[in-house]
Amino acid sequence: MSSADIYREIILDYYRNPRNFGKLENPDIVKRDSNPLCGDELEMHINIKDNKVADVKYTGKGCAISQASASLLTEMMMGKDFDEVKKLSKEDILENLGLTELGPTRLKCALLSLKVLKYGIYSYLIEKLKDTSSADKIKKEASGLF
Amino acid sequence: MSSADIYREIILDYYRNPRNFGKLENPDIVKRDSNPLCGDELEMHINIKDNKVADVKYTGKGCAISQASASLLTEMMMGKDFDEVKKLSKEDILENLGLTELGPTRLKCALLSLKVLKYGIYSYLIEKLKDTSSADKIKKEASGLF
Amino acid sequence: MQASILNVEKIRKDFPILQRKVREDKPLVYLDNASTSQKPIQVIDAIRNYYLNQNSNIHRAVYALAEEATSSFEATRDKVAKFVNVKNREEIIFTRGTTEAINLVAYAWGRKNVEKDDIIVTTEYEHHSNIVPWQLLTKEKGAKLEYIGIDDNGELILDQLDKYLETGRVKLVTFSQMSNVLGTITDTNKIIAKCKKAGVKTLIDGAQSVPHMQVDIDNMGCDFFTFSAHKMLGPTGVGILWARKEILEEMPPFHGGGDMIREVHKYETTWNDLPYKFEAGTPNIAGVIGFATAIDYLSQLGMLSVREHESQLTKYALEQISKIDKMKIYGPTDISKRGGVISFNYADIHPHDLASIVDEDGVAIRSGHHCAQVLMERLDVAATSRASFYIYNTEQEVDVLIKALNHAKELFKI
Amino acid sequence: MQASILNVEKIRKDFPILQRKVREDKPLVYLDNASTSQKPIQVIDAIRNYYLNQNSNIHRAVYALAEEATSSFEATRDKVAKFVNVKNREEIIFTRGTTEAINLVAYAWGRKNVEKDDIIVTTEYEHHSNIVPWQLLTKEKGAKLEYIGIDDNGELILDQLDKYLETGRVKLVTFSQMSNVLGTITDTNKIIAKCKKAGVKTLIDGAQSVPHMQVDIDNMGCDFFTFSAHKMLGPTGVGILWARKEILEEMPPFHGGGDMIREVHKYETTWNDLPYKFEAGTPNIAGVIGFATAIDYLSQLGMLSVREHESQLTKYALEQISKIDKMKIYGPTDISKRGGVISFNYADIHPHDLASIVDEDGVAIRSGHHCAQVLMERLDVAATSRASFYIYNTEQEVDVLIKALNHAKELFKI
Ligand SMILES: Cc1ncc(COP(=O)(O)O)c(C=O)c1O
Ligand SMILES: Cc1ncc(COP(=O)(O)O)c(C=O)c1O
Repeated sequence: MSSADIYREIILDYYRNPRNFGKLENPDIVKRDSNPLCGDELEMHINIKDNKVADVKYTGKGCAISQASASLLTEMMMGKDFDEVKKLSKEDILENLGLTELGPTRLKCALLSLKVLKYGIYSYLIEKLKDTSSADKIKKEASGLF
Repeated sequence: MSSADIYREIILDYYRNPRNFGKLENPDIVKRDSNPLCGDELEMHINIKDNKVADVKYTGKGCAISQASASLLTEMMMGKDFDEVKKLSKEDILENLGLTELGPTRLKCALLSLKVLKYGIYSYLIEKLKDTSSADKIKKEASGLF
Repeated sequence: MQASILNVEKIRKDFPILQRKVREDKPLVYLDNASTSQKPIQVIDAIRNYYLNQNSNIHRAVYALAEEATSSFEATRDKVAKFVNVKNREEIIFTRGTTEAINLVAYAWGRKNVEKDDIIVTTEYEHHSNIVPWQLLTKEKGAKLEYIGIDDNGELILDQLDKYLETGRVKLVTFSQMSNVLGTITDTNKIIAKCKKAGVKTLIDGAQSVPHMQVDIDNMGCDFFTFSAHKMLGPTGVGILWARKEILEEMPPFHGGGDMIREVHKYETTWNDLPYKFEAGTPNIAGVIGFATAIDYLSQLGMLSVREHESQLTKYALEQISKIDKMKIYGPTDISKRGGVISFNYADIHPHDLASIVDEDGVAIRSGHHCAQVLMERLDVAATSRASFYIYNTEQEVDVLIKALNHAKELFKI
Repeated sequence: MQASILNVEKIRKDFPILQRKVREDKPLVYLDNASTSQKPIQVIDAIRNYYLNQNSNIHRAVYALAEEATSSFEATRDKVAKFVNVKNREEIIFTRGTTEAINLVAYAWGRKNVEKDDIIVTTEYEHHSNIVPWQLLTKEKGAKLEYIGIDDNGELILDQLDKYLETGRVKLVTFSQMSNVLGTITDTNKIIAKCKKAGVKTLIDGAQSVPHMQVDIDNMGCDFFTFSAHKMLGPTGVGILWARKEILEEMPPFHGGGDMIREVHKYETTWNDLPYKFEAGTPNIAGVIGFATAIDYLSQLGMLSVREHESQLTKYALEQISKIDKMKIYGPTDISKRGGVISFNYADIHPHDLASIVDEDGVAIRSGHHCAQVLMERLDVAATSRASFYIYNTEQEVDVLIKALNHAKELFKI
């Protein structure tokens, strides 16, 4: 897709006015990752209460696509129950950002936040919930994102 | 040159009936070397008396060209005074073997014995005669052979 | 003369060099395939096409060329994985060749895992690249290098392996799946089974096997596997290291530099995911991309057919060569136990002389120690001559070799 | 618009890829030369010609092809030596690239010579390949890695070097002759003089300098020098390590395998002469042979003219880019102190977005950390955009870049 299609209001708005930017004080989930190809960085903080996402924040630096996607993802998660969050997919994000047919390199920008989220859930399942079976599924999904 | 030209009586004779094959008991000069490309090996023993080559022997394994050249070189040296031996050249050997325009690989076979001789003289000059100036010249010559 | 299972006439048209004349007017008879194979025009064109249309560095940039080059490069990884039956593409690491692949294991895995008095077991018929790295490592660590010997048929004496394994100190058993001198095909399954039982890791040097027979790494059960593109129709400067993901993840990196890092800070650095962790610096991009086409070419022929063609040709060559008086042939006589490599010595003619003489008839054979001096010592010879075959060789070419050997006979008055 | 000292129009005809259209219908404007250069048809044909006519393994066999391939391969060594003014051809070692060359030094020289509490000094503007190998080495040895900082003009603060040298514990000072991000040309002579006085060895990363300016290694007085073929019109997968003979002779080998040995026995092995001692295994023969043609091409143009052309173009580009509002340009402003590399950041547009946007106009620039994350930290940016020039670039192409930057301005509503 052309730049004119990619850099529409929605991406620029999320890039310049990031929602949920920052850190949580006592997060249940903290996950950080970076894209080795370009150096984009992202750290996500999540609080889970009553099996729901009670709060979520992120910090990071990177291109408009990666930051907008992180920002939007936090919005999409907020208040969702844990099972719904587990199911958030690549397609959900891309659709909400209005992105189709990104080249492979830019696709990685768009999916870094989802990768961080999936690995965050994975750690949470393993460490807090001692749930290895569905954790493995999530891990596989996460590693398939890049 | 063609094989028919290379493998004439002279080379085959020296190959099958090597002169001065063997070792000396208390040699003044002992030098060993091998051709890393093909594995040919050569060890040369020399006795110097009154500034002349009193005796010389060699052992080794390798192709007809390398062995014939070693064998012939020992004959060429025998009885020569030390300065004459120092001056023995690539051209002397090739001419005596009747070899012209060898390819670069086979040339190394033909010159292994001369290389061993030169390094042998070099060590002798340095260790026994403490003569570094003409030793350096010989060393340079030797390293230029391969 | 038997018809080959391959359409050799058609294949030969893809290899322009086979039309070449050498030594003025002799058609080239190329019988040094164990050293390096010739390349079909498809591979040559793939390299050219990369430089003409796609040339760019990979992995990092976002512009059009870089995306194209990256996807061609990574597509090769998938093809390689499929060709040798590896499920996890990230286990395929590009190196310069088998030699670098083995050294990578010796440095990155070996220095971490091998300790004083440990044992590494290799064999008497290894190529130098599967001996010297282990000499260097065992020397550094105060460990020991041991050899599985060979019998007079050129096969490994596997009882010796049992003896080493019993010590409980063996860390790695490393061996080639096919000897580059004797052609012996190693009983890989048996060795791996023994090592697995003993909890010992195995490295297979597939430099001679992958080009010539079907190889199924995932089902083999080894831990490391290496091979070179240039021996299987591919470009020079490309090789493969395969290792299990769990092992690669535990291994420290080898070369430091671009592409292998996740984040570099002044005093500490984190590593990229597999396989990139082991691929520092700009790789041989053109070579890797050309290699994909070589794999396509072999896949189209089918590796079973390649093996069948070579077996047939080797059988014919063995028959013809052994008819010559005063000829000594090395390696297994059973054709099912050997690949298309024949080493021999003819009377008292030194292999170099023999190779020079047959070269005059346009025949390219190898002479020397074939980077296997330990084997030469075992065979008690200074050198051998070696003819080795590939998909484009014919029985007629074997006949040219035989004729050339006859010239040698005359010149040396045998 | 000034006429270039080079006949750029003629040169462009030698680079078929420059005729290519990208993103459907945009002529390619290739401005990522610091990453890798394009290749002239002469180089592409040299590689092709090798595979079509000479393909064979080198150094070992006696037949015709092998002799031809060996002599082409070794002729490249002579050409490389002459191009960077090295008298002793055996000091030229072929590697895969700069990264491998530096790692070779870190492993073979470093592990022998660097001890606990020793210091290795690098700089804040190094490429990862001149940082990570030293992190690995110093960590293994309990030694320290120190950095020469840069000032706000993007030049090294050499006083810091004095401070390190005073400790008496510095074993090596390693730095690039030209920064791949800032374009800064290092004051090589001054650093070497300081190090020589202190009896400290120096390694120069010439990956960015050798392609773009005249380099005279013998007269420079450094101890190690490295560069890559692919950044100077040559093939991928070929690099050079140069080091003084005395140092190479003292160094243990790096990779073990074929070609680097003199005699292999079961438990001990002796090494081949230089340079082969450091060239184990089948090298990238086609790549090395193609590199000779790249050197011929550059030699014909003359490196002084290459530098002059790039300086002129860089001056023009700096002028044009700095006219844009909210543009931040990094590196020295004095054109005599910089090569043809311009890094910049435009308003709040992230470099990746910028590179994507200009790509739509066919312009290939690099964005990201350029394998120089330590420098990014120092500049306090996540990334930069980078345009870098070579012999075939023109002022018209700079104009296309400027126009594309204007599209970005519109899209991001700057
Ligand atoms: C059995 C074997 N192992 C290793 C090698 C080394 O391969 P390369 O030179 O491609 O690194 C060879 C080929 O020369 C070989 O035949
Ligand atoms: C200054 C510098 N050093 C080292 C390198 C690494 O070179 P290569 O990737 O060819 O090994 C590069 C290029 O990427 C560079 O610009």
